[in-house]
Amino acid sequence: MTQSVLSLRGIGKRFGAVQALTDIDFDVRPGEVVALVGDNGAGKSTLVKIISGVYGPDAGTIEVDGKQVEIHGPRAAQALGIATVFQDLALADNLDVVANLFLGQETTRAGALDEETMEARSWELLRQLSAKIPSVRIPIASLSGGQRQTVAIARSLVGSPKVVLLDEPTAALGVAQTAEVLNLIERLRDSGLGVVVISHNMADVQAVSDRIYVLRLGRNAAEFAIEDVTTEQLVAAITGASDNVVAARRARSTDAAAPAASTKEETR
Amino acid sequence: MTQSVLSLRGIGKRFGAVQALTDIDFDVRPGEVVALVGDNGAGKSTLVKIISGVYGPDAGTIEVDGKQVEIHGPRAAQALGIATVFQDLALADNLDVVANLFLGQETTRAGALDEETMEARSWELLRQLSAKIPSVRIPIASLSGGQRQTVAIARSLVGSPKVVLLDEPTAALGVAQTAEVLNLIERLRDSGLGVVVISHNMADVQAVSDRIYVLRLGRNAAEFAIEDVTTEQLVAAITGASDNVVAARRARSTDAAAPAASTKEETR
Amino acid sequence: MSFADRTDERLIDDNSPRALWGNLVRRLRSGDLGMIPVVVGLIVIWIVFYAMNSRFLSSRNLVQLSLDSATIGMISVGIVLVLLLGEIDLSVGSVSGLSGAVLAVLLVYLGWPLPAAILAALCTGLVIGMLYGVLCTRFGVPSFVITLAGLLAFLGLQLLTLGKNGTVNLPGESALIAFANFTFLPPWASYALAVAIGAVYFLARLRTIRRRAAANLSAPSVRSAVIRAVVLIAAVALVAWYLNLDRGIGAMPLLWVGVIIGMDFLLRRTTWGRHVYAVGGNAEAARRAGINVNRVYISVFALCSTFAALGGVLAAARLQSVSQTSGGTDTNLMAIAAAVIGGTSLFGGRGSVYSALFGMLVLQSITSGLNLIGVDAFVRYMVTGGVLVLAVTIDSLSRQARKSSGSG
Amino acid sequence: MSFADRTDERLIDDNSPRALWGNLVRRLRSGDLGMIPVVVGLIVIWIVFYAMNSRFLSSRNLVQLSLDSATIGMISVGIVLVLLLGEIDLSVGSVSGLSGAVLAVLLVYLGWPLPAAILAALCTGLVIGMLYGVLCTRFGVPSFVITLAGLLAFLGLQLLTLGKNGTVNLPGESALIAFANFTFLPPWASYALAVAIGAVYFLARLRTIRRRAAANLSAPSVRSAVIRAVVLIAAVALVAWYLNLDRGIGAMPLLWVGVIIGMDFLLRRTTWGRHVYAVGGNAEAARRAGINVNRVYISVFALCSTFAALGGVLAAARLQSVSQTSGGTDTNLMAIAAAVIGGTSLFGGRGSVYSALFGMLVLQSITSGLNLIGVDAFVRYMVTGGVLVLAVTIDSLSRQARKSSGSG
Amino acid sequence: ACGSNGGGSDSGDSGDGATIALLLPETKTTRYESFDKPLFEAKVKELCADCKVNYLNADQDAAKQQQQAESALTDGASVLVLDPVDGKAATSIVKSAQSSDVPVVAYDRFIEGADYYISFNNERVGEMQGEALVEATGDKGDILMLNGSPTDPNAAQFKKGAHSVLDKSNLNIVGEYDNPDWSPDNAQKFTSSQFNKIDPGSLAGVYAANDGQAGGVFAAFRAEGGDAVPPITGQDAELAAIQRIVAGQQYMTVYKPIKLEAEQAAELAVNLATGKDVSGTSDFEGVPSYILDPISVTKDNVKDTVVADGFYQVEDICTAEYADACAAAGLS
Ligand SMILES: Nc1ncnc2c1ncn2[C@@H]1O[C@H](COP(=O)(O)OP(=O)(O)OP(=O)(O)O)[C@@H](O)[C@H]1O
Ligand SMILES: Nc1ncnc2c1ncn2[C@@H]1O[C@H](COP(=O)(O)OP(=O)(O)OP(=O)(O)O)[C@@H](O)[C@H]1O
Ligand SMILES: [Mg+2]
Ligand SMILES: [Mg+2]
Repeated sequence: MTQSVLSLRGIGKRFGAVQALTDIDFDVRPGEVVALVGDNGAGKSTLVKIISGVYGPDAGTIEVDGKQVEIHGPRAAQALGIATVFQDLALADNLDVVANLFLGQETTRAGALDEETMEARSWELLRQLSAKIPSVRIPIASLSGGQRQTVAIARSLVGSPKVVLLDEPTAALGVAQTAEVLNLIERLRDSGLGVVVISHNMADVQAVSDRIYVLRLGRNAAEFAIEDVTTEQLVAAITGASDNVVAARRARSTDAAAPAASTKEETR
Repeated sequence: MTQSVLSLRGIGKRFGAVQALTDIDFDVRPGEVVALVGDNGAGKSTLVKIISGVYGPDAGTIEVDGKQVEIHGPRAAQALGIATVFQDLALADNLDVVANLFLGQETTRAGALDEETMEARSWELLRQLSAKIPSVRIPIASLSGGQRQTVAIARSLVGSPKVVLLDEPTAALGVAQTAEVLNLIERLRDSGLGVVVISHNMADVQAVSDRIYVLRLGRNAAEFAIEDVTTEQLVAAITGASDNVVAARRARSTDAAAPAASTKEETR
Repeated sequence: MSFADRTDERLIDDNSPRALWGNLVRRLRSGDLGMIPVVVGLIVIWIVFYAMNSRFLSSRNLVQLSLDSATIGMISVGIVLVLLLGEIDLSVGSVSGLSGAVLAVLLVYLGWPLPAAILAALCTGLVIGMLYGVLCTRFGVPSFVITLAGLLAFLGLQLLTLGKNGTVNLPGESALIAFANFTFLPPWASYALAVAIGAVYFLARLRTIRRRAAANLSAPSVRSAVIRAVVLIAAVALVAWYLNLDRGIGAMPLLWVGVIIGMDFLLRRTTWGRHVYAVGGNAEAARRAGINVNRVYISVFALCSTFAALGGVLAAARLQSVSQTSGGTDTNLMAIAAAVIGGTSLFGGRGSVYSALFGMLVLQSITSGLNLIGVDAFVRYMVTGGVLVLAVTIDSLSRQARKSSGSG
Repeated sequence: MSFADRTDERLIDDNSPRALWGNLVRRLRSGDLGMIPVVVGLIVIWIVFYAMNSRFLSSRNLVQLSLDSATIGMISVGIVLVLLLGEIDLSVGSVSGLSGAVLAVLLVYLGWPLPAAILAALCTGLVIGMLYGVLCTRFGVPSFVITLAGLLAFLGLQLLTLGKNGTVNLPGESALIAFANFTFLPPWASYALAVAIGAVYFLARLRTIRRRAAANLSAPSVRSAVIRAVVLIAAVALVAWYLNLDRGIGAMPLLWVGVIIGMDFLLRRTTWGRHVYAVGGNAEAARRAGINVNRVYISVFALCSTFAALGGVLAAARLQSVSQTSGGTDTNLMAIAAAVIGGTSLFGGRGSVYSALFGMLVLQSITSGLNLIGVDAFVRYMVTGGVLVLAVTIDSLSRQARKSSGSG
Repeated sequence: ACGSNGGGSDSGDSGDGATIALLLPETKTTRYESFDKPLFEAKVKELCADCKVNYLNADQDAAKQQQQAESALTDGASVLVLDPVDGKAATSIVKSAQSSDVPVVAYDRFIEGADYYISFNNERVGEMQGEALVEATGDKGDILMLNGSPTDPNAAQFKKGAHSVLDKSNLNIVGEYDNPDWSPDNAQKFTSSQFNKIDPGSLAGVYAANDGQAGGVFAAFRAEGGDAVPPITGQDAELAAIQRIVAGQQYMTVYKPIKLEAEQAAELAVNLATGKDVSGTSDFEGVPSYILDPISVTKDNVKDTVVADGFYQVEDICTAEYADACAAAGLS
């Protein structure tokens, strides 16, 4: 078994009166896609923000490539090779698509911004993700939700990271774009990066990940290898009960609409 | 066939150099769930914003209950019985959950805000949606993505609308919360409201809707009754081609992982 | 744990008395303290000046401080409102000067009765504020520019109103002057006031506790309400006692603090106040929620200018005259600075009217302390600047702690 | 339609000459006009004053206007930078006064050579700005408060520096005074300048066109570049010709406009400028993108104070003396107002340094026009306020049109 | 209820001498901080070694001055020497002080009801400026008039005094300007803008209410390139103005022998504080007064006035820049 590229031990985080994370352990190995699932407010995004240096943890240690590190801010995380797509996207609304894509990693020529190269490269990146963006010279504020998300994902491809953290990358994406992002994740894995994906879509999670961590109410609730878990087991681990509302809906709908079932799989 | 509660004809909207919507027709009847699907940037949210008075249309007419109306702003839309959950949520970050839930429709007692009643009712609404929100007295800014979305959806239940527009209501929601929202949509339909749902999740769309409109690049691309459409047809209508990336992925994965298929259906 | 709002297992239950202390320490460390840092800054300033001149904390000087703070402090209340919307009003100085001029001219030259003259002065402010609100909402002119224009235009109008003779002295025996300078609560009334405040506080809290319990929500204990009410009464009574050693609690400061308490109630406990915060936090969200944003704007600007006019009337009363300099010099800057120093954000949606109270006290304490010490102008400027930075740094450091602990 | 950026079928292709006109009309109607509304406001003001006194548009008065605008206009350039971050600097007046005082004292009392004295004056500004930046980023004190404190502290320092004699006259034959008052471009140089500007513009544009074509991106036609360059040359030459009827293009206004063009380049075409806009638009996003936000803050505050210091040096040169009033009165307000009137947002991330140019010209035109007409003080104040509102309303109405058409 | 409790009267704690409060109006002209205050303090020290002077400056803000007066009373001042921002409004300060049995000396500007008054007459200053201008121009031609701030009550008095002379003369005022905050900058801009209407060479003279503005006016003339300037008036005898006068760049300034005024005030204040008798006053509008005469300073009498009084040293005036002019004017 290869060494973890990222490894967390005993991470804890408190916000005011809420203990958001308690004693979290988490490992990512190179060439592996790790899914992080859990109910709303389980603490997934908080964990991602701790890894990417947005928050400092209250407790616990972080190791990158086996060396213990302190991540003092997003710059430090980037220097360690951690690229992140945040759930709230973190784009500058007043800048255009090109400026956002290359923010902090601008291409220059003789000291001045090389707009042409950046624009041409933007179109390439966006086309890779099947983005339907009419112009890259309009401010991000005027893009649709999915377009913004595509830009945020494309951002993470601009540098050369070791670990990519994707916090609900496909939430606002259309069917084609989702499929492209799943393809992208597989490409990243194949090129030896560690990938962490957060998603509420069990089909997507099961389609791309190698290992799944489940968080519940800020604690490690379960860890599964992809081979030996079913959707039911996952949902039960997330909600903390096997007789949950999802199971109830499924029971009802399979009664009613059994024939269509097999065609819907993996299309979100 | 009952009269449409909401009916659009020939709607067009231009933003700068982009023709976002061209000649859109759209109808919703009472007691009906209409799904609006389309690729990213197809113009779905723009259409919703036109109906809810956020933007004025450049062309076309809107009828509510058979009477032609001009919707001059969100207040006017609300007065016409149109409640909306926006994709960008539109919550006031500095206010707490209770304040956001009742914004514009506060409960008062002798002129002063009746905080206790509002708070108790908030817990009720949130529990209905299986929200995992630790406290309703913290500012919205400190909630997780899914928690915020749940609050936005709960907002639309305060009040008594005729039509409810839900713009990607389940994008950030966990599996249990998604199931609750689908249940909610069914309850709204059963009580005779017109419901418009936008979603990129074909499984969800097919599970709850009666009719499906497909937008492509700002135009009406297709309209289906739920009975006579398959996922493949929908995806083809959205992407504009039947040999799309989604179909390609599916082909690959069914080759590889055929056995697990039937268990994943309808869990996102 | 049967309360509706206490079901989440991640919530740290902090109702035990021991936890209360731990909670306070945690809040101190995380900076989640509301007004406390400003108050600490104020106390530090007081101690320093006391060390340099013990008369600084004499009853007489504190009474003086309360009288001096009330005029611009009243203007600052309006500024807080405007800042809550994320707007600004640069013209409060001119508006206060103009309303003072209107008052003086009506009273002295035209012989109007006092109440009518005061009303006219306040209406001047009201009309100006509504004009701002309309310009701001209908034409979308940024408030910075309209009120800058107002600053100039109403200064012109003030000069015009005062006419060639300039300074107008108000009649010395006027009730207004007596109100601003010589009217103080008699000692018994001040203690009665303390008890009344405590009682109102207790009853309001008791009612909340009852109603929360009825709605199956967690509620603080009645005991804690009793303790808080008693502490409140004691604090107010102590202040009253100390001020009573000199002239006592002045009518004008009392009006000021009363207005602040009243505005705080309006902002926190009424629909209008809720809407002000909502518009300031996210105007588009407020609009989509069906709030009449224009009405909120107009009402806030109208209130702000009216408070400016009221401040102008009080300033005229206190100075017993109105001149071309009334409302000039630093009035604008002081009024805005008080609100900001007190912790109200310039970007809207965050703050409280109490910032006008504490911010003004900070500014006025510095001025008063330096007056007592008596230094050269350049030293005075430099020290004022330095003390200001220090006082606000305490606040900012605690805010920063809050931010890095993720709760802001 | 083989260009990478022209593949979306919803894009309305507007390269045909006929569409260009339609496009302009649409832009006019939708208000997507950048600086045009301010310029229109300026033209309206000019026409009105011209109607009242035809000397207003005489070469002589325009030369005067250019000289009068340059000093505070230079300060306003720095203000634009700070506003782009969403911060403010209230102390530019004091800083300019202080740097003027440093200059004068070093030059006159201590007999330093001119370049050394100027350098020391600018360094004063630089150090102050870095101090602000550090306080702002390390302690998180709001810039409104630090710079308010600076306003006072550096005024104190200015008084201290000038010492007991107050006003210092600069040596009359100093090169600095000559630069600010008597140095004008000779006619041939002004026309050469026009051609040079046009040529640089054309070459830059040509290079962009070539590079875009090489990157398979749509590019404007070379013809359009030629037309624009010719129009530019003609416009600059026309201005030069008209000003040459009097003294010509002054060195100081030229420096000012040069600085503006240079800063505009830095802001739009360098990494640093990009980061300034990013931090102003969304500081948290910028931080998460790995931008060193603190460094951006410090550099911007340092630049702002340095421009303030430069403005102070120019003001001293123009007035040929420095006194306690230097940098006082309305300097702060004028500098900030110019930026805001020119269209830079107070909330960060939106605006351009050209707003300092046009905003200052608007303000200075009003002052100059009223000086020519010669009116009573109160009329002056009222008219200034009124004209200001009018000028900005034109801008705001067009912005509003843009908003309601959904493109803002 | 006001005077009844003894906040002010617990001042005389044993041993300490009396406190004298000196309240001055502003910091933008040098005279207050550079001359009035130090001269006053020195004289007090000389007359009464334990007396303490509490110096306060109101930055041109009447409300602030009122607060400062109250602070001074709190601090136990036994005399207020008050140079009011607004003489008319200051009556309320006088009343407040008198109700605490603290006498008020109106310093430099008149206050109705004050116990004593020491001053140069403001209107007289304006008159002297006007008279000098009439004389220098030979009573004919066009002049500009730059008054003080429209928001400064004292500026109105200078303006009134000047008009009383100029309106009767044959001079023709072609442009008049009330300068906000007395700013030299604005003075320069206004003057330059007038050159659109009037050739700078054809102006007979300029009335500038104070030296700061005179400096701005001069800068405007010099920016026109010509070294010839018409007569410009001034006030305050600032060092920069004296230098300009020596160099022929300004015609006159009004010098108030501040030393006399400040020392007289110090003596009076010490007498009042220590309960000694006061004598030698004349009556001015019912107030016992010491009225001093301002002096018009031109190139001819620089030596006999500001230099002779020790107001400025010759070295101060005759910096390298002005050495030649000084020599020509007989200053060395
Ligand atoms: N800045 C903050 N201040 C206070 N509480 C916070 C803050 N950020 C997160 N929380 C709380 O921490 C908990 C975990 O939030 P987090 O965003 O990590 O959830 P999540 O697992 O990403 O949920 P989702 O699936 O909805 O995105 C939530 O209860 C949230 O209210
Ligand atoms: N305010 C605006 N200004 C300019 N263009 C806009 C604006 N709003 C939307 N658009 C453009 O209109 C098109 C449609 O956007 P819309 O938000 O309606 O898409 P959508 O169908 O909701 O997409 P998604 O699935 O990603 O939410 C997009 O190309 C977008 O760039
Ligand atoms: Mg999350
Ligand atoms: Mg959308």
